Amino acid sequence: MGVFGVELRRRHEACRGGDRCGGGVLGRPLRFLVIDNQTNPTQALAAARSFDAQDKVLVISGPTSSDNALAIYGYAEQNQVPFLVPVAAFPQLTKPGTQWTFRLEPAAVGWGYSIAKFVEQKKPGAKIAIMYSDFALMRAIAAGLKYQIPRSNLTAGPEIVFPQGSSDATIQATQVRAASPDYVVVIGAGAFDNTITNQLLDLGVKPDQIIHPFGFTTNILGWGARSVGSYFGTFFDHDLDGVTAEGKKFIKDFAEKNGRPPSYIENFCYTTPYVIKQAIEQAGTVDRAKFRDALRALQTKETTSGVPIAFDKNGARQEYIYYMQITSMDVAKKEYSAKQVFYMEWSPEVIPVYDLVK
Amino acid sequence: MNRMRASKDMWLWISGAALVIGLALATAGNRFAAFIIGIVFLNVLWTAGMNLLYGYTGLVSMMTAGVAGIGAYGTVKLFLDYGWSFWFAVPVSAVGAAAVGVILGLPALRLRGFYFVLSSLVIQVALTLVFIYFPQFTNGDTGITQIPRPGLWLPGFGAVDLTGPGFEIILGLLALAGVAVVYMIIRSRMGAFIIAIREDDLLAEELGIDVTRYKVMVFFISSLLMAVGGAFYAVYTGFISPRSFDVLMSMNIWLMVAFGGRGTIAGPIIGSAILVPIPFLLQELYQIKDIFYGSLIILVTVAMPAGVYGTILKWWRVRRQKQNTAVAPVAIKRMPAE
Amino acid sequence: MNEILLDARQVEKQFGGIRALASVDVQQAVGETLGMIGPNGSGKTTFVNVVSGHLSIDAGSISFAGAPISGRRPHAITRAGLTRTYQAVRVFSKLTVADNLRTTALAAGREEGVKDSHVRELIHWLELDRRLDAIAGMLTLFEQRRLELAMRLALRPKLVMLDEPVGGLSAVEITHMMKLLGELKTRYSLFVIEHTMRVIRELADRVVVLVSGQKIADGRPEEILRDERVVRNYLGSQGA
Amino acid sequence: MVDPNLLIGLSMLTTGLVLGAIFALTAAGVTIVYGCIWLPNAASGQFFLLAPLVAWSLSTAMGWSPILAVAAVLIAGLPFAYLLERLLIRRFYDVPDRNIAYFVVTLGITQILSGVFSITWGQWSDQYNIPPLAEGVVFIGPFPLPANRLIALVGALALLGALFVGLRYHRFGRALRAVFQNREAAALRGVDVQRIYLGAFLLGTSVIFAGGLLYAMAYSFDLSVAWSMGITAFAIMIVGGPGSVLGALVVGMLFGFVQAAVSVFASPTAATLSYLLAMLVILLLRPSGLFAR
Repeated sequence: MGVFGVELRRRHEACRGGDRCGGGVLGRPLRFLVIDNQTNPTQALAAARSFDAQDKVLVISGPTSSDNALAIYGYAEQNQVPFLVPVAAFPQLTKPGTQWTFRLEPAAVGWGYSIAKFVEQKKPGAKIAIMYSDFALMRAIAAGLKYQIPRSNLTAGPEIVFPQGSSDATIQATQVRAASPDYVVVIGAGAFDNTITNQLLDLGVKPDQIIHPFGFTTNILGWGARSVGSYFGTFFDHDLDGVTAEGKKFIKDFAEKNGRPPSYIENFCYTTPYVIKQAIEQAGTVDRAKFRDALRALQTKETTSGVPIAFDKNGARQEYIYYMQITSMDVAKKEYSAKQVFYMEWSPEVIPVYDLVK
Repeated sequence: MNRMRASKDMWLWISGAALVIGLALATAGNRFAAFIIGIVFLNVLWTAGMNLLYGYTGLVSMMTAGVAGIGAYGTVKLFLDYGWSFWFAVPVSAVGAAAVGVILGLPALRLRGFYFVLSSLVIQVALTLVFIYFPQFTNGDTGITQIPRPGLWLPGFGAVDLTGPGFEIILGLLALAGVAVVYMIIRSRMGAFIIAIREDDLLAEELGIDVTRYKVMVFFISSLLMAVGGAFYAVYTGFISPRSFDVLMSMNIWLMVAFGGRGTIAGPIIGSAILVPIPFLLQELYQIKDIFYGSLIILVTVAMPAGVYGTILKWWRVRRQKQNTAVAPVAIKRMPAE
Repeated sequence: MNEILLDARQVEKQFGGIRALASVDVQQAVGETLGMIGPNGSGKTTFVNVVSGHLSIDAGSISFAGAPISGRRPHAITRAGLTRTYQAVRVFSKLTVADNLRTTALAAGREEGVKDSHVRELIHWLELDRRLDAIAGMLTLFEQRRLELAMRLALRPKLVMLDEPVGGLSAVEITHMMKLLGELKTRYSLFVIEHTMRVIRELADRVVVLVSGQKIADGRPEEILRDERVVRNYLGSQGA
Repeated sequence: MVDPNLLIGLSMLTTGLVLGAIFALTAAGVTIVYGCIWLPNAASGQFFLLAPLVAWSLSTAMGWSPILAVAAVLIAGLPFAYLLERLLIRRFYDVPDRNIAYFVVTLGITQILSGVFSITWGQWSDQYNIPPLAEGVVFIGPFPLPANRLIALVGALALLGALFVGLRYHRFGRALRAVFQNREAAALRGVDVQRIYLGAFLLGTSVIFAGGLLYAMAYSFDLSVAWSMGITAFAIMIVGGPGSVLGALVVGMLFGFVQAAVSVFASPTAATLSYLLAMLVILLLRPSGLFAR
C-alpha cells in the first residue's frame, strides 16, 4: 500500500482454496500463498521462504498483484523455486533470462497493444484518448497502447495521468471531450475508475466510445448501468462464446457461492492448480527442475474456455485477449451480460515488451 | 571502578557476540528461522537508532523509514549500476542518507513536540512519493528485485560465503555494534546532555547545552544506523520497493522501542525480539495483523508507557527500595541547623 | 563604581502591541547585588528572559562582561557566565539529584561530574548530601530550590539571576535561604527579583523598580523603599 | 459547438467548489477537535471512510433508501464518538504534551480500523457506490452537472455555513471558542472544560462523518480514500492554523481550487505534491498557520 492508496485491488478469494487438487499431488503439498497488497514485502518474502524451506513445496503460486510479485519473483529465481503466477501482469516477471517464473496472465503491455489492434479493426484511423492512474500496472498498459497507436495508423488524442489518490476527473474529462476523440481508454485505479467513467458519461461521451483494458465483475458493476454499451478487455467472462461445459459448471458454482458471476481473475486461479497438475503428470516426478522443464514444454488448454496454454522461453504466456461489449446490467442483482466482439492471440514479443517497461 | 566497568562491559559485548553467532549458527539448518533471526537483527539495529532519537532524546521521528530507504536505494544504485563494492557503497550511501536526513530534518528539529512529529511525517510521505515517482532511480512502485548478496574476502579466511548463515552473523554483529554505539553515547557526556534535552530542553539550554547541535548530532547518528540497516536489508532480502520503507515501517520501529522500553538499552532489543517474529509466525492470521498492531500501540500508550523492560525495571526498583527501607529508613528531611 | 558586569540600554520588548519593556536601562557592577521589584506584570521576568536570551529584544542593547549578548542563544549566554533561575522551580524532575548535578557539571566542562571538588562543596554547603539518590521531583520545594541553586553555581557563573528565590517557602525556610543567599552574595554578583521586601532590604545593594515596563526608580534600598512614587505605584498596593 | 474553454472553466469552478467544500468541512472537523482538545486525530481519514462504508452497506445490502442510510450513520456516529471519548480520549486530558500521545494513539486507531476495513468491506467489494439521491444532470450554462453532485455541494456548503454561524453565535459555540483561546481562562470563567471537550469531540467527529458521506455522494470511493483524505485534511488544518475554522474553510476551498486549476495548467501529480509542500513550508516557517489568532 502506497501512502496515497491501495494499489489496484483485485479479488482473490477463489484462489485461496486450490481445492481442485485435493490438497496435494504425488504426495507433495500444494499450498497457496495468501498475500494481498496490504502485505509488506518483507512478509511476502518470509512467506515464500517458509514455503520453500519449511514446507519444501514443489511450486509457489499465489495471487500477487502488487510489488510483492516482484519480491517473490526475485526469491524464486535466486533460490530456484518454480513460481507460477496466476494474476500479475507485470512484464518484469518474465523478463529475458527468467528461469523459474511462469505467468498465466498476459502482460499488461500486451493489453495496451491489443486495444490498438481492436480499434484498428473497428474504426481505422480512429483518434484515441488515454486517461490513466499513475500506477505501475496502468503505466504499462498505457505504454503498450501508445507504442501501437502509430503502428496501427491510429491518431493519438489527449493523454492524461492521474496521481495516486485522485478523486475527481471532471476537468480532465472536459478536456478530453473537447478534443472529440473516437474512443477514450480509461485505466483508473479502484473506485476512481468508476468516477472517470461516470464523469465522461456525464459530459456526453457515449458509452460505446469508452474502452476499459480490463473488466472484472466488481468493477464492471461499479461503472453502473449507464455504461451499458461500453467495451472491456478480459481473459475470461461468463458470456464468452466458447465457454466449455466445465466452464459453465464453474460459473454456476461460483455464482451460487458468491452471488455474482466469476471473472478472469477467478478463472486464472481456477486454472492454476490444473496447470500444476498437468505439469507434474508430464514430469512424472516432484523434482523442481524437472517440473520447471515440464511447465516450459506444456501445451494444454484452459478447461473452462478452451484457450491454449503455452509458455515461451521466459515463462510468459502465449498471449490472448477478448473484448466484450456490455449489453445489460442490474447492479442490485450483481448481474450483467456482455457479448464477445473481438478475440486475438499473439506472441508476447511481437512488441518490445521488456523495453517499454523497465 | 571505571576499569571494572570497562571489563564488565567487555564481557557483556563478547557474550553478546557469542549469542548472535550462536543464534545464526543454530538456525543455519532452517532458512526460514534464519530469515526471521536476520530480520530481528536488522530491527535491533533500526530500533537502536530510534531509541537514541526517541528513547533518549525524546524526538518522535516518523521519517526513519525514509532515511533507511535512501540508504538502501543509494547502496543498490552504487552496487548494481555503478559496480561499486557493496562494502564501500554502504558507508558512502549511509553517510549520504544521513546527510540528506539531517538537511531535510534540520528545519523540523527547531520545532518542538507535536510539530516535529508532524513535520517528520510529512517528510516521510514526501520521501515515499519520491521513491514512487522517480523510477529512474528506484524503479518506481514495482521495486527492485533480484539484488544479489555481496561477496566478502577476509584476510585469513579468504572468500567468505554469505549466502548461508554468514550473512546472519554479519547482521547480528552489526546490530550489536549499533547497540554498542548507543550504549557508548549514553555513557558519555553527550548521553547526559541528550537525556537532559529529553527531560526539559529549555532547562538544558539554560545550563549551557547547545540543544540544536546535540539534536542534529543525534539525528545524524541515528540516521546513519537507519541507513546502514536499509542497505543491508536490501541485499539480505534481495528486494526493495517504496512499500519496504513506508510510514508503517517508521511506526513499527517506534512501536518496538516504546513496547520494549524507551530509553533503556535492553528495551528495544526485547521489543524487536517479541514483535518482529509475530507476523511471520502467524502468517495464517495475516488479516488481523493491523488490528493486533493497532491495539498494541494503544495498549502501550495507555497502560504501559514505560514499555515491557521499563515496567520490569520499575518494579525491580520499587522492590529494592522496599528492601532498603527495611534496613535503614530514609531520613525525614533534616532541617539545617542555623 | 566597579567595572560594569551587566549593561542593558534602552531595552524594548513588545507583546502584540503591549510594551512589556519600555526603554529600560539597567547597569550592574561586578560584585554588586541588584534587586528588581515591581507589581505583577511589570516586566521583571521579561527582563530576565531577554537578558538570558530566552526572548529577543525589539530595540536597545544588552552587554555582559564587556561583550554584547543580545541576539545570542541562551546556551551561549550561559557559557559567557550568566545564569538564571525560574519563578517556578526548574530542575530535571524525573532524574535523580545526582544526575541533575552530573549533567550540569558536564555541561560546565567538569568531567568528574558529582565528584568534582567544586560540585562536592556545593552539595555539602546546600545540604544535599543525603538526597543524592532521590528523584528530584520528589524533593520538597525548599530542597528543589537548593538543588536549582547548586546546579546554577556548578556552572561557575559571573552573575546569578534569581527569579523569586524564596517564593512558596515557609518563614523558617525563608530565613534559612536568606542565610545561604547572604553567603552567596559575598562571592557572586546576584540579580534578585523578589516580592518579599525583607529579602530585598537585607540583600540588595541597589534596587531597580519596574512599573508597566518602565523603570521608575533606581537607587539604594533604604531610599527606594521610602520613595513616594514607589510606595504609591507598588508598595502601597501590596499593603506593605 | 460550445467553446471548450468555457466548458473547462465551468468544470474547474464546479470541481473546485465540490472538492473545496468537502475538504473544508472535513478539515473543520479535524481542526475543531485539535483546537479544543489538542487532539491531532490521525484516524480522521479512517473516520471519513467509515461513515460512507456503513451507509453503503445499509443502502445496498440492506436496501435502505440512501437518505435514510445517511441519516442513520450520522445518528449512530454520536454514540460511537461518545464511547471513544469515554473509553480512551478522556484518559489523556491531563497529560502534558498530550498531543503527541493522542497522535500515537490515533495512529493505533488508524491501524485497527484499516485492519477491520480490509477483513470486512475489503472482502465484500473493492469499490463502493452509494445509490444516487437524484438521477440526471443540471445544466449550468452549457455545462452538465450531475444532480447528485449538486446536492452534495449544496449540503456541504449548508453544513459549513451552519458550523460557522453556530460557533460564532450559539452558546456552546462561544464556549468552545473560549476554550480554543485559553482553557485556563475559560475554566476560571466557569466553563466546564471537560464537557466542552466531549462536545468538541462529538461535533468534530460528526462533521468528519458528514464530510465522508458527502464525498461518497459525489464520487465512487474505495479504501484508499482514507489515507489521501486524512493527509489532505491535516495539511489544510496546518496551513490554515490549528483551531481556526475560518482557516479550514478558506484553505480547504483554496486546496480544492488548486487541485482543480493545477490539473489544467500542470499535471495532477503536481497538485498532490503541492499540498505536502504547502504544509511543510507552513510548518517550518509559521507553525501556528496562516489564520492563527
